[in-house]
Amino acid sequence: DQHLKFAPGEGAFSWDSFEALKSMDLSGEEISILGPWLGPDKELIESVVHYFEEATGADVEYSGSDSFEQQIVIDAEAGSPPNIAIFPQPGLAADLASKGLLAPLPAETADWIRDNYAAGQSWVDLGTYAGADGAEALYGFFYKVDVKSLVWYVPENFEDAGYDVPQTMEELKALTDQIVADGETPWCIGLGSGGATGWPATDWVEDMMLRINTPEDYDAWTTNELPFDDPKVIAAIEEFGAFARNDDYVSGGAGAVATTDFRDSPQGLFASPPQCYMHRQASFIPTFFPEGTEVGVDADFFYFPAYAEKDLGKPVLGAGTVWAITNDSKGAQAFMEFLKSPIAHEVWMAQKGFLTPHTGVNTEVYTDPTVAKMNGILLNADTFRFDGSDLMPGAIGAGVFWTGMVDYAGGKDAAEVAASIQSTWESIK
Amino acid sequence: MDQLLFAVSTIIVGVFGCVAYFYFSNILLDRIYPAKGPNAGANINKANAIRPWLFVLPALLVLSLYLVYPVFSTFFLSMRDTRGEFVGVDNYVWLAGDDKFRESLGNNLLWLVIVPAASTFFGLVAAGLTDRIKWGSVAQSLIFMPMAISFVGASVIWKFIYDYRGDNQGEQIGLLNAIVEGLGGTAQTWITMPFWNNIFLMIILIWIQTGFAMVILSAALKGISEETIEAAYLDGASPLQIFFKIKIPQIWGTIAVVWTTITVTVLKVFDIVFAMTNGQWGTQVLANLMYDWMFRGSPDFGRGSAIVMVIMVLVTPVMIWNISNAHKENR
Amino acid sequence: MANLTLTNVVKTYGKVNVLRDINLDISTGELIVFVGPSGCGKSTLLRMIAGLEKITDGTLQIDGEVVNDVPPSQRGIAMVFQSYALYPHMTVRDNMAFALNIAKKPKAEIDAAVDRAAKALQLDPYLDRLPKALSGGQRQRVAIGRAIVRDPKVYLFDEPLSNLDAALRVATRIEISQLKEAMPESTMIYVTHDQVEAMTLADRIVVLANKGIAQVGSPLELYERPRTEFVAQFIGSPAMNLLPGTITATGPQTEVTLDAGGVGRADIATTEADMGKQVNLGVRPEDLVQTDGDAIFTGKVEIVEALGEVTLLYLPAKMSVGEGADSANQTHLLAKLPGIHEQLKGQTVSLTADPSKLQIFHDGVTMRG
Amino acid sequence: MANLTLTNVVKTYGKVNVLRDINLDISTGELIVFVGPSGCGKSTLLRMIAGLEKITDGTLQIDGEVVNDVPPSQRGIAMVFQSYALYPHMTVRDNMAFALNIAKKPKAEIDAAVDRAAKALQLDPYLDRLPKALSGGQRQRVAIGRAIVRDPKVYLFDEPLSNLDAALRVATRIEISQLKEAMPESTMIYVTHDQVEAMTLADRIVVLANKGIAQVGSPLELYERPRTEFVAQFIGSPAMNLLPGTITATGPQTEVTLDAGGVGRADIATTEADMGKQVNLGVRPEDLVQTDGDAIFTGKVEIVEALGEVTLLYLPAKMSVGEGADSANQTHLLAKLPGIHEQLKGQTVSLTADPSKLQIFHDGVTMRG
Amino acid sequence: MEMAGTKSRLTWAVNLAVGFLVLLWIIPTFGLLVSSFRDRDAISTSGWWTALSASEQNVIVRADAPDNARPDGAVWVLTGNVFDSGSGNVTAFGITSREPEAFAPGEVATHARGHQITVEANGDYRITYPEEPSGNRGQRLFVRAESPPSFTLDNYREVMFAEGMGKALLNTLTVTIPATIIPILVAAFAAYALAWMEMPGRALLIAAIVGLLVVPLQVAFIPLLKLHNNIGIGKGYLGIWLAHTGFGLPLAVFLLRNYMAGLPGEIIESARVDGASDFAIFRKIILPLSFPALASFAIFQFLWVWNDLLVAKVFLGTGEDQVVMTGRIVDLLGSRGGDWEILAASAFVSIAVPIAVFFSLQRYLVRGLLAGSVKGG
Ligand SMILES: Nc1ncnc2c1ncn2[C@@H]1O[C@H](COP(=O)(O)OP(=O)(O)OP(=O)(O)O)[C@@H](O)[C@H]1O
Ligand SMILES: Nc1ncnc2c1ncn2[C@@H]1O[C@H](COP(=O)(O)OP(=O)(O)OP(=O)(O)O)[C@@H](O)[C@H]1O
Ligand SMILES: [Mg+2]
Ligand SMILES: [Mg+2]
Repeated sequence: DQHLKFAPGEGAFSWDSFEALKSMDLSGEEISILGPWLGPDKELIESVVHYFEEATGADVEYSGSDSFEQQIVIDAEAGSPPNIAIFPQPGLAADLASKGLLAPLPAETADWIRDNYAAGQSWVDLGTYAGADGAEALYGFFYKVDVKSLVWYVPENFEDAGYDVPQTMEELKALTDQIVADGETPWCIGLGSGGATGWPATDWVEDMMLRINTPEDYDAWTTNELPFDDPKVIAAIEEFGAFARNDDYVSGGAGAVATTDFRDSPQGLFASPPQCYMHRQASFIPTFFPEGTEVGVDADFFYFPAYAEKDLGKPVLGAGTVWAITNDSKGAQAFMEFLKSPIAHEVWMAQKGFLTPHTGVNTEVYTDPTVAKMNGILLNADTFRFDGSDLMPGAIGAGVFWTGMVDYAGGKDAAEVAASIQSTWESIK
Repeated sequence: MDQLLFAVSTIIVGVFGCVAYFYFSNILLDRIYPAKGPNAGANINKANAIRPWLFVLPALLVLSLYLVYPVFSTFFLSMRDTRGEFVGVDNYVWLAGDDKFRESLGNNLLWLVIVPAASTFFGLVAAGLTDRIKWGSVAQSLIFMPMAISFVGASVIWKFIYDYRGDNQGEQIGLLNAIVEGLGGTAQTWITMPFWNNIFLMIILIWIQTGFAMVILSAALKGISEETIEAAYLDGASPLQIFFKIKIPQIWGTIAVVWTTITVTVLKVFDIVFAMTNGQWGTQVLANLMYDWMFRGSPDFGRGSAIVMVIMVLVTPVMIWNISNAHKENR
Repeated sequence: MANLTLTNVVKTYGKVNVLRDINLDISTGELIVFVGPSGCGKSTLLRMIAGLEKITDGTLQIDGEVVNDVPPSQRGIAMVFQSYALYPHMTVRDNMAFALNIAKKPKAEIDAAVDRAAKALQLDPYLDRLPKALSGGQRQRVAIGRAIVRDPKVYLFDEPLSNLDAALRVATRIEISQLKEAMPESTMIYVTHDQVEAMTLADRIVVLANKGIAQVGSPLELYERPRTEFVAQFIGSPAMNLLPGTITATGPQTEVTLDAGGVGRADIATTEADMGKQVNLGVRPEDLVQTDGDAIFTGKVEIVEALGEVTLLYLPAKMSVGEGADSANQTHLLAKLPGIHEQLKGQTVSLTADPSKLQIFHDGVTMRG
Repeated sequence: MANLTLTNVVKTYGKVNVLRDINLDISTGELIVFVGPSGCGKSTLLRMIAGLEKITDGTLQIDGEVVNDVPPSQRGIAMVFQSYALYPHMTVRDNMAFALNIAKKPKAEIDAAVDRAAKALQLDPYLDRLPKALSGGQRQRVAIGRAIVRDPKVYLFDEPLSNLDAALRVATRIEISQLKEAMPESTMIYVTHDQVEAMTLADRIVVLANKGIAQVGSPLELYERPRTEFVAQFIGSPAMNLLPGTITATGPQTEVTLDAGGVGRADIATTEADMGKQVNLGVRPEDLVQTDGDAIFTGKVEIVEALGEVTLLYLPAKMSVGEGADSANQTHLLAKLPGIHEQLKGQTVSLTADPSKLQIFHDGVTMRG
Repeated sequence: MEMAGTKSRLTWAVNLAVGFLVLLWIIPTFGLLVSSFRDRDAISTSGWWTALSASEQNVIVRADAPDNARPDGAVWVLTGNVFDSGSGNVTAFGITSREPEAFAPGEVATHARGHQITVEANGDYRITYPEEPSGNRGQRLFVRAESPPSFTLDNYREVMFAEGMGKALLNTLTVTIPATIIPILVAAFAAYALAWMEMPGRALLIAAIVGLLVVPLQVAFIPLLKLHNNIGIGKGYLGIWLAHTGFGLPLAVFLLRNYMAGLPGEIIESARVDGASDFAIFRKIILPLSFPALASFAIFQFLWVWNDLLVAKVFLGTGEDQVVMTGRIVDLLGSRGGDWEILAASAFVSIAVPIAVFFSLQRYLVRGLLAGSVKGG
């Protein structure tokens, strides 16, 4: 059909899964999907959706919103939600589930995930919430994940200066000092993000949590079993501070960290002369590289390494979007079913910026070697952990954690910040 | 094309429906209480007692449905927790002890003092001055422009003013820092400067609201009887004196309206703080705090609603002032 | 302290020409009254002198200096507006004190000036009221007070007394008169519709008509020697009767035989050449007296209006219709007899007048040298 | 078509009492004129009749029905406002047609009515102008025209002629007079400051003073038999002279010996009991004539005002100061002599008057039965 | 007013003052305007004011791929120009990120790998390889260059010709026009009653309406949408009109009442005596005379609705035929919203209509509307 990006039957796609979809006849069925993706991302999700429409005859309407959180809450509370919502954070989905605003997925889905997703159980856990009656059930289905433990750099700059990609945290710190010693600035860090200012710092802290504490501590932390003001957490915050609060380490000095927009901060890598040599950010960031930048050549990334001495393996921090049914219908159920099919993943994989834990997909469709490389990081991970702030209650993970980090970057004491976050957490229990 | 047709026809139906209501309800009233016959006098009085209500009815209906009812539901929500269970005044108790709330309250009071005063002042000056010159209407539309720029646009605009670049982050792209550096100073992170960052945020709202004040005040200035101004000229008053002693007192009522409106806008100000700092660095305000609790992450309508109730209590003095004004006018 | 000279002054609003070619000299200390039909441009002329209205063409000089472009406040004038123009937000006291406050006069002086004016205008009880709580007349008095408390070189009054009752009008008129006398240096220009005001106050009267000046002169001059029929009829109330006729005898005294049959003899010198000319004989209602002898006009009294001290008689007649005439004396001859004469209604009376008081107009212009 | 009855009507603004206890009967077809000093409540009374102002107390009946609470539009009245109250956004034509349009009269009828009124008021050239482009007098005429085009039961005029020139004023007065005659059924209430208007138009005059009605009567009644000094002085211009004196002879004719020495004899019957009473002798300026014999007053002429047909003489004298007096005749005796008498200035003249024209007031009230 | 002698130094001062004020107010917007003609990289690396004149900048250009080198005698040569547009002026160049300005134009730099590079002042570069090179990535050249101001219309192209923008404009108009007119009508009647009609509790009502000005919209969304869903309006135009009407009414009533109360009472009384009903007075006297107030409110309501995104998102559906322009524009921005160049361009695209509305309604903010109606202060 005119919409289909890749002609059925051609290439390495799992076309059989596409053909299988045709058994469903959903002509006349309308399915509305609300998600946070806009612009190019919207086009990408739509390109996937077209295959579902083509196969089943359903009419799917995806709409993106820059204020997704607000809108889904209003729509769900008011009783006119879309059929399916795509939550960027599991926290909000859990919240809606507890108010009875989500429809549980069929019981067999959990099993399917366990079988078909790498580390399936953890994805099931992340998508399982308590409903209005308190009973736990699987509500959320993860589709499209991001890797966050990445450090971006310009290979030619490293080459010019004679630096090597560090393999351990110790090497990374040594390299950092080396760059300073060479009279240059190692890092670009920007926490600015308008109304969400501060969130990039939470990723840093989470990555550090995983690098100095056990995964169990991390899990406990996200549920507040390990209090926020525990020395372990404070240590992680200070690890972040070791980079961000050192005037020599960050471009513009520590004072600029909080106000520099995260979208502007990678620009320093590409300046002449370079303003910095490294930038820790998730897999989406190339969108904000200068126009024409070719990832893999002009810029590249390496795994944000772990301490060799700590023996915590190679932890990877990631995130993903949770799909949930907010307004049950035959079409909605069918669409969730579609998300299980390899073709739903491959179509996006074949374009850009899509990682998936789905083990049944044909990774040959990746046209972008860097994405393949990211998948490599994902696969090499000894530990995969979901973004902690997304798991915390909204008031923390999308509230005081952000603001606390901004305060910390601004010079406040880590213990003080942690204590104040903890006290808010307690107030909402 | 279909939609154009639909749009046009709905516009016509909507607007005419509105007019028809007023027209026919009036006629109906006159039918019910005809101004003729044996008890014409009584009828007329009854009709006259009812008629004002006919006029305000649609407004009252819409208002109570779209504003009063939400206010009440907000009030009830403010006494519930996230699970919807009744918790009495717990949310208010929590509020009283919350640092962010205290900070917001303090900031809001600051906003309430500075923004309405400054916007009204600049609006008045702009209205007064542009009134006297040939290219006044062009000048007015330029000053008015910020009002017309969508909010997303405005937030970018001010990024280009307040942006800060550290030592080796390349040249400044924020105008303010470029000027400061041009004058030999050191660049500042304006939006994190304690206390002053509040002022920098207020400047944005002042920049926007001045256009509002200007348009309303300009209309009022134009309504002033010209002969009184001529008389004042003859009395030897300078243009400045005329402005302050003749024009301003005559539009005092309108100034009060503008002031009130901006005050209320300030209480609701949210977008600016949200987009520029999200209330960090000590710039939190009530409306943004409310938004945080209402829609961030996992919504807590109870607390959000409690904050809304506080905002509404804050407006009470303004309301009382308006009541007394309306009384005075009606003698 | 100021003399004014208007030279070829013209005023147009867009395309509407309102005044054309006004030439006028007003000397220091004069009190000039502008009269003329409603809408003839009196207010406009006043406003141009004040500087409130641009002068379209021509020049205005004050004390020999061209002031066309001098702003109003620099001209040293005070003006009483026809529509009051009170400051609605100020009390009566503040309205009157405004100009002095602006001039930064000492408070005591201001209070004294305001109190004096308020007393004279009987405004003392209202000093603390706002204009909207005043009656029409009271407002007008405040407007006058505002001019009085200042001490300008030139006063401009636009119908200042039109809303006052008779007693107060006389009082205020006299107040203005005394003001004038107390300040012989200040020049005053005064617009009025009131004959008595015009006659009693004016040093000279300017009659405006037809976008221009019809005649300038002292009140008596205008009354006794009107140059045109228009002025003759406009000055004096009721207006002068104009009776069409033909000159039947010339010489130092001229005889006019009226179309209606009567004969009038006027102390106006004419020459042979004027013989037989079609003219109008002008006679003021108040100059007519009942006679048994030679009558200018004989007719039946149709209407009698007894005004107390005088009685107006209306006698149907074929009159010459002048521009300045009342509609009444376009169809009736009017006579104004002292005393009460209600009994004359329906009777036929013969009327004559002193030859010295008659006027003769040819083509609308007086035949008096 | 309508008679009005006011019973104990009272008006207060807040605490300010403006009118108290007004009782008045106006019959169908009457033309009543309200006169009184500025601010005495004339406009207020008119506005209450129109229904624009709440009646604080008392009742107003139109055709026997209490209408205190009937809205203005239902009372069948037309009103000319003292302050014009034109619709600023409508042309003159639309202003005048407004009421008829509201009443959904056919277009032709409206046009005819407007054109007729415009012609009568000489407004035809301005029909398409907005009020702001009109002169003061033109605006006032539009306001009148607006009332005229309608055909109301009751006309209320608040100083309708105050901005018109003499000629137009007479013309409009006569227009109103004719209007009245053409519609003998319609009742008119008319506020004016103009003596002539009051005297010529009124069937009855209501003199308001001191928040109440001082006297009601026909014009001549008020002129000839004023009940109080106030009315005596208020009606007639210049005001009546009031000379203090003592009754020195009683009977059908009463003799008053003035404090200043003169003697006046009035055709007023008194009894012995009145002997020696302190009274004021009232004599109108126009009733004074020069005499060689017994003089009421002899004095030196200080000021002479020649008005053309008459001359005003001012003689310094100790006068009785009445409420309605001009400030002039609180210090001077005024005489109004027919003709021009400028030569009298500085001369001593003796003045007397006809006994039938003199008034005697005791405690401010007439002694006439 | 056409007063004599008004041309004076004062007029100058006023002109200057207005000029200054306008400048102050316009500079931020002007920055946005300039930015809307720049590309994103330029925006985030240099101040907008630098775009107005030629400026010296350090840039990195990639030379042609070594694969394209041609043999020239014993060596292999690669030539080209560092400027896309072909014009510019190089003041220094370098070949490593460490020393980006090491060489003056014309000097020869020798790369660690052995090849030699030279860049001329006009931007021409020449790379000579001792032996045949290979690779498809060219050498990075660090150039300090004076580049002329460069502007692009791409941003506007992207905004204006984005898919569905025309439809969205229509949708926006469908929302905006009734949502502007209906509240004006409803408010005008109410304002008249509150200003000129006798009714008990008037002052209280006025105050209550003023009080409602403060209600934050966000609290109204859920109950109202619930209401709409319950009574069957659901999401759609009717709902959004009503919503905008409700949200706009307090300000409208407040503004209009205040204005109407200031009209001269005699005019209204006169109309009353002329037999006009309240409806007729409203229509024929109050409405025309309130035009300045109506126009000002119309401007504000129009703007607010036009620029609104939130209310539209909540009360309108997401279908093609209900997405408004602001929604479409937000669509153009990536999910993380960093496309300032698009924001800037779209701000100016969407400002056009409001400014036109402002201009056309500004005519009604006229002077002397009441002139000649009454006399007296
Ligand atoms: N709103 C008000 N509050 C208090 N007093 C008022 C108010 N309006 C009028 N007055 C007073 O009531 C009195 C009567 O006013 P009104 O306008 O009826 O006088 P008037 O007889 O028409 O006078 P004029 O001939 O000057 O027009 C005046 O003294 C005036 O000051
Ligand atoms: N803005 C204007 N545009 C056009 N014509 C105007 C304007 N203002 C006044 N006029 C006309 O100019 C003429 C003179 O007006 P002006 O006010 O000077 O008359 P006036 O002599 O004062 O009359 P009145 O005695 O009635 O006050 C009038 O015919 C009037 O209609
Ligand atoms: Mg005039
Ligand atoms: Mg009055």
